[in-house]
Amino acid sequence: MISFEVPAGVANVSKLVHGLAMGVMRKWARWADDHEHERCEEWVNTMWSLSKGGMMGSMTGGLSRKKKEDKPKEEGEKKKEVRYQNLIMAAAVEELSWGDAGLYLAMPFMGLGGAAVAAAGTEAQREKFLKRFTTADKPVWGAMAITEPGAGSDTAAISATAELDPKTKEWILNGEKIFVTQGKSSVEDSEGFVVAWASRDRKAGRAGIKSFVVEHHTPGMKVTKVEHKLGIRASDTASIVFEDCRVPYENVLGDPEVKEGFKGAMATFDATRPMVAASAIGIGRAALERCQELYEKNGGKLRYGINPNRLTSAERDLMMMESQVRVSRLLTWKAAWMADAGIHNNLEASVSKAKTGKAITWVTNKAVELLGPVGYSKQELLEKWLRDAKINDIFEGTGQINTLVVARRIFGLGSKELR
Amino acid sequence: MISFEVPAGVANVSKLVHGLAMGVMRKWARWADDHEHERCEEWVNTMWSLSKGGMMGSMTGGLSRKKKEDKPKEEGEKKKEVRYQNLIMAAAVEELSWGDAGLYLAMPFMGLGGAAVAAAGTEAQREKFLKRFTTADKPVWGAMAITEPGAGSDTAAISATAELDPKTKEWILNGEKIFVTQGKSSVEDSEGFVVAWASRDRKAGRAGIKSFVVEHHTPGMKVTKVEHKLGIRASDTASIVFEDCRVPYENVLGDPEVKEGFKGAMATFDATRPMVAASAIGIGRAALERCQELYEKNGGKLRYGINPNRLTSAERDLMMMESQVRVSRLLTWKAAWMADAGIHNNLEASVSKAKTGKAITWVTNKAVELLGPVGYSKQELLEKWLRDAKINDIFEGTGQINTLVVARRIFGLGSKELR
Amino acid sequence: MFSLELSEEQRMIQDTAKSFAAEQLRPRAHECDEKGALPEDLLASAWELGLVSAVVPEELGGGGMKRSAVTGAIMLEELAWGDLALALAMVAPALFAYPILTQGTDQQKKKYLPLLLESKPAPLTAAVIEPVINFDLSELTCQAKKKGAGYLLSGKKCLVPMGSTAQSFLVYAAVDGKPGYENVGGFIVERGQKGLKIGERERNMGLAALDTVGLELAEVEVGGDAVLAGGPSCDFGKLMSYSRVALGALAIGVARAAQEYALEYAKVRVAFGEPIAHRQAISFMIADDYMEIESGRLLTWEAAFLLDAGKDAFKEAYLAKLYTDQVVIKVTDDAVQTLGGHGYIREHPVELWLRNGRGFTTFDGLATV
Amino acid sequence: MFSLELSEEQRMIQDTAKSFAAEQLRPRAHECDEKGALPEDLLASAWELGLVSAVVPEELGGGGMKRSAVTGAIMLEELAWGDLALALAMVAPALFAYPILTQGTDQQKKKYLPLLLESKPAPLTAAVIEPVINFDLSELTCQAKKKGAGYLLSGKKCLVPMGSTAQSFLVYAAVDGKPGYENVGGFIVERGQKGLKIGERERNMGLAALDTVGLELAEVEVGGDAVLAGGPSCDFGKLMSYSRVALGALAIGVARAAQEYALEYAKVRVAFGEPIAHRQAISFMIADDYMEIESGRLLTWEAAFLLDAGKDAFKEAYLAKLYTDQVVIKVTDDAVQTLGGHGYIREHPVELWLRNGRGFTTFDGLATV
Repeated sequence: MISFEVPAGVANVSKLVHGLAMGVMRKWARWADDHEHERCEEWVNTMWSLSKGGMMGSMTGGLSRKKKEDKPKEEGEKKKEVRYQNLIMAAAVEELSWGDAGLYLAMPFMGLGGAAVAAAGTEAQREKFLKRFTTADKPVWGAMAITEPGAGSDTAAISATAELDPKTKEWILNGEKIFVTQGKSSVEDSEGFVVAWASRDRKAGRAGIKSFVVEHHTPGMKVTKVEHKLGIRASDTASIVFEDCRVPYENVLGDPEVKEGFKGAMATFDATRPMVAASAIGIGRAALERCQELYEKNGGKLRYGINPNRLTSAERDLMMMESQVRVSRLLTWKAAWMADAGIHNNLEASVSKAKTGKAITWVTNKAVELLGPVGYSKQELLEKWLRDAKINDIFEGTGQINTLVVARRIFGLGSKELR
Repeated sequence: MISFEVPAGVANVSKLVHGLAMGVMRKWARWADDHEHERCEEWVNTMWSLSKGGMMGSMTGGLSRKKKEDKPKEEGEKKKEVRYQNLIMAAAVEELSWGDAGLYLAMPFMGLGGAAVAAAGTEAQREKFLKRFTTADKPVWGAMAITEPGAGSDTAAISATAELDPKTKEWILNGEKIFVTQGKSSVEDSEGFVVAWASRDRKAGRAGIKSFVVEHHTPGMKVTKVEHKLGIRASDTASIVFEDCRVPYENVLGDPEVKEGFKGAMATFDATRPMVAASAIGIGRAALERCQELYEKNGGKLRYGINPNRLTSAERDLMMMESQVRVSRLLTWKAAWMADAGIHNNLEASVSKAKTGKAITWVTNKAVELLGPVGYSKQELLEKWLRDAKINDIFEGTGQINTLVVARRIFGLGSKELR
Repeated sequence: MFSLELSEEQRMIQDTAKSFAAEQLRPRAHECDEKGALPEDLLASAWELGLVSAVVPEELGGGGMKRSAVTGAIMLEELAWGDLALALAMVAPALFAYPILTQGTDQQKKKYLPLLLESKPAPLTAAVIEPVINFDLSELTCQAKKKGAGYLLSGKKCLVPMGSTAQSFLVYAAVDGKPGYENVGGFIVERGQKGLKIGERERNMGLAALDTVGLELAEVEVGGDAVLAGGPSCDFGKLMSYSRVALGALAIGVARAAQEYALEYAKVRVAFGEPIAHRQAISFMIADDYMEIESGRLLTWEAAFLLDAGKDAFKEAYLAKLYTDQVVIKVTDDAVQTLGGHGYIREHPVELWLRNGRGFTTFDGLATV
Repeated sequence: MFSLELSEEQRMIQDTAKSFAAEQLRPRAHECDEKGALPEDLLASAWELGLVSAVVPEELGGGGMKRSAVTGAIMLEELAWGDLALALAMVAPALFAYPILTQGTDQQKKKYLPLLLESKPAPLTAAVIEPVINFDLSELTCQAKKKGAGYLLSGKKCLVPMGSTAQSFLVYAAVDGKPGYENVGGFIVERGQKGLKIGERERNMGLAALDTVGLELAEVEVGGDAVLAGGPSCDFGKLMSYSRVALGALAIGVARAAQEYALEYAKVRVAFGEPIAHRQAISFMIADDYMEIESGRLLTWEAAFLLDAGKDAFKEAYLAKLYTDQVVIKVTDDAVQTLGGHGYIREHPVELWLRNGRGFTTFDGLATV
């Protein structure tokens, strides 16, 4: 039955994380933006103590666990109660990003690399690589390295290579990765790791691409650059070069053989794209709320119900901003709920990402515009939210790439016809 | 020197045609919309008497003449005074369409077919085919037949054929043409003609396509359908079938040989696209003016100069409508002026058409929306203008096709790379 | 808890509406539009589906189904996908009956609700919209002045659906000239009452198949028993929220029809050697429309869900309508654009959807769930 | 008569500005932005071009060039294409001097205009914008109260360009608290005057390289001879029309920079085996941006032309600014989008243009032609 009732688990997480966002994140938001490439100790330590307390695990374990639990149901079998792990995660990410999207990305956390291990790794790999996120003494990060200077959206064009040394049974990685979120934190500043995508066999195209866990400080791996960015400056975005970097055989995730490895890797996007959308929504909501607050403080009213042509331009913009935030959340929740309910959500994951990336970019732009000099000034966070929001229309697949996914799915066309 | 001063010739034509539009067209606009496939006698007769008086000729001759006069100038030669024939035509078309876009298209007039003769025909052909538009006893129309059921924007895919009968030296036309503006008026209801595009050699692709003047009532030519349309209902839009239709050898326009004939044909778009844009502008201006009038009658004010966020939503929409109409006109005038000044305007012609088609569709939609029940009712012409305007984003190249032209030009890419 | 899965009942109603739309409405929509009429048999068979009347309470002889805005939205989307004019004609009696059901006096319920159970469409309708610029539900120009136990109604209405044949009209007016939703009253006016002039069939850009009329009320006298909720005012905001949800669903239905049609057309229409669907300018536009339809539907359903949950949902329904109003304008325009010249001729249905779609910004109060 | 061909003089000025932008500004823009400063040498060499000072009348020792808003617009577009912060710094003295030139008293002209002829940028600027929400030129919160032959100024200003070093400020204020453009006066305030507090260097999303400050005025006393046009009010509408034309041209310059950069990037960036320019989603977006830039430029030039022709052009300049404000927002966002992740990092200039472009809706009065 159709219901928009917020599950109690979701509401609880929202409330909990909101407190954290309000109490810790907001006060460091401007500082972190001003101090690019510096670590916000209070935030990292707070989150680390919570991670060790199990909070992050309870929030994030869900994303990975669902795949095992949601095996195809037998006909007639009573449907299991949906557990809403993805929805809970979306709610948490929204609140964290409402607090600060940069700090959210910078929190000590297994990240996308850990998620890949959780999703595609064996029990032994999970044990070996993930345990640290709840047991280590100091904060630890995990990262994912996919993009290369010559391969952005076109992941099949990856040129990094992984050669197997038959003698030592080690993988030898070579190549350059860019735009690795928390890359430096993961491999230089903590005892974390990065999951790097590389090709075992470049002639095999997508099927040859595998992912490899590379531990911190592995010889042959080097962080060559940390980017200066438009927004999300609290988060480090690193370039990592692998030069004859040797990785143990057992660090390959999933089947090491060359056969359809790629589809599985792409499928992780179905879980992560709604989370990127959720992050955008948190930023958009922050901007909307602040904008409404200032507008109303300034004597403005929001006259819902009157002829829309009679609203003021600002009023109408505010209402459209509100609608865009709501719509974005509904689409994202739909995608997350489908994952929770074990329904294939490839289309909906891309819908949520494509629409939200664009919608929230617009919302944060409007917020700055509506507030004039106040919006443009660094005295408010509005200008920062605009800068932070934009990344969500870019990473984990640009708006164009996600629209392409949507178009292919609804037209039933393949990548050869609809390019 | 940059100047936006309206040349006296342009202003005079605007004024003259505006009187006609106000006096004759507006009063028949609703009638003509209600009586699809009927001829508006007063309008046709009025325009015919003016055509015979030379007015239409003076307005339209310019479009064709410019090509001869604007041969590449020799360096150092003093620039000739620009004669503004295209600008005059644009102004006239704008006013006629302000009066009624359907009636404008339905006026007895050489039309695109005549324009093709004027542009590509020999002196003898001009004499033979065009004279009638100023001398015939009864109203005459000319038409152009390009589109086919299987070939719309893709004119190179034209499948109509023109075979040369070596014995009689006649062309034998076969094929079906659709969407022929004033097709029925030209070949069945008057002693006019249609210029039909057909291929001499389908293997030769574009180079094989030639245009042929087919006189009214030529055996083998039949009007098989007259469309029922969303708007511009005063104008007939016909399907014409050619079955072994024999046309004298001398009715082929331009070089009858198979070599690069197509480019020339496409080049006529550079002259006609700004005129389609001008027509859209006339409609958009009509809607804007009526909307402003009713808005102000209703106590609304347009407070130019205040913070735009403080405008009412309707006020801001009205201002944006006004800007869109102005922008459309400026782009169109630029394209027309370039033609007048002998500057290649392929890019600008498509810019004017692409932008205007979209802009005016938006303007007329907003007008209906702003006026609510009054806008939606047939008691006003606003709803009609919305319907009429839409064709301008479709014919003479859809918005997409014109954007493609623009993209190819600014990127310097050909049709193989940017498809 | 959060779910977007339809219940069994919802799926059944959706299927019923979907089949009727595909089999009865879509094939006849063009003809109805051109002729400017919905044939009696179509109206009758639509009525027989019982989609509107199921909510009549058992004690009045009805099925006593729980009224659900969500279910109503699902149904209306399907019907509007078939034909908007027919969908609006079908729910016209509900415009009168549902306010009576939820806010009417017992006497009013007994008098009018059983009419829904008749085999022919109940001759009931409502008059909300007024033929003015800047028409605003919170500032109706139609006025109700107190006179004795009743009221004198004066003013003009337009877009009254099925008004040519309706026997009873629920007319909304500002009580004693006061602005605001809270001062709007609903007044039952019977055909033939002194001072009520029912206009000629209206002519609008769209909805040609739907009978709509204007009303002129010149001091029409209404007794105290003919005032909705016993008067003077009613919960007009709630009524309009139901209306906005209905209009949102209808707009999505029209938009979906257009988007699906354009999609199928783009798959088969060949230009430059390939289906035009292979071009991003076309396929991205239609993908974007798909996303906007999803967006509008979810906003509408959420507002509907809140109404079903007994919440106010005034803001949510308003925002959903604002949003879907624009969705249907964009999507139907895109569909015409996708078909190009073929979209501009009346052989294809997209131009009809464009014309119908242009009305949503004006259709306040023209439907309910 | 209608023509879009530049005159010889216009072409010369365009070339000068274009070369300076390409050779001096573009290569140093990133560094200036990161350091938050425009180096003295850059400011000095920009000033040496004489683009601002050419209009000083011959009798005051200047070139006496006829001031042209069209020519100014052409020049500013080129400079902003190079770097917006520098372009704004360059015209900051004109914000003070041009109003004096056209509306100042003889005494004011003699006192201030020769400063433009010095070898270093004249330390003159103006204060228009106020740090409030819904800032409105027609309702300035900065007030001028009559006192004797002069006025007492009170209120706050922000985004005063080159304010840290300026010696003289032209401060606009509502005379005697009356609203409307017609009641705005211009008042010359000298650095160090009692009651004038010049704030710290501001921090904004964009324009990091430009020195802007806030002012606080607490009953700053201004003599009668320091009131623009002799007072009490000036032709503020006209001044703002010139400003809007300037801002329109600057916005187009920034947008064009972004559009051209994105275009070149799309031609060489390969994805899925081909340059991304081959994809309509990219190339149509950039084509659309090209058209919007053309649109905005023509609107701006037309308003400028009308000003040059002695017309009011109040509406035209306002509409041009409204339009170009949106053009620059759209185009710079599209450029970042085209570059994807590379657009988000500060190595490429598009993110800088995005940040600078976001200010135009706020920059009223920040430039003039």
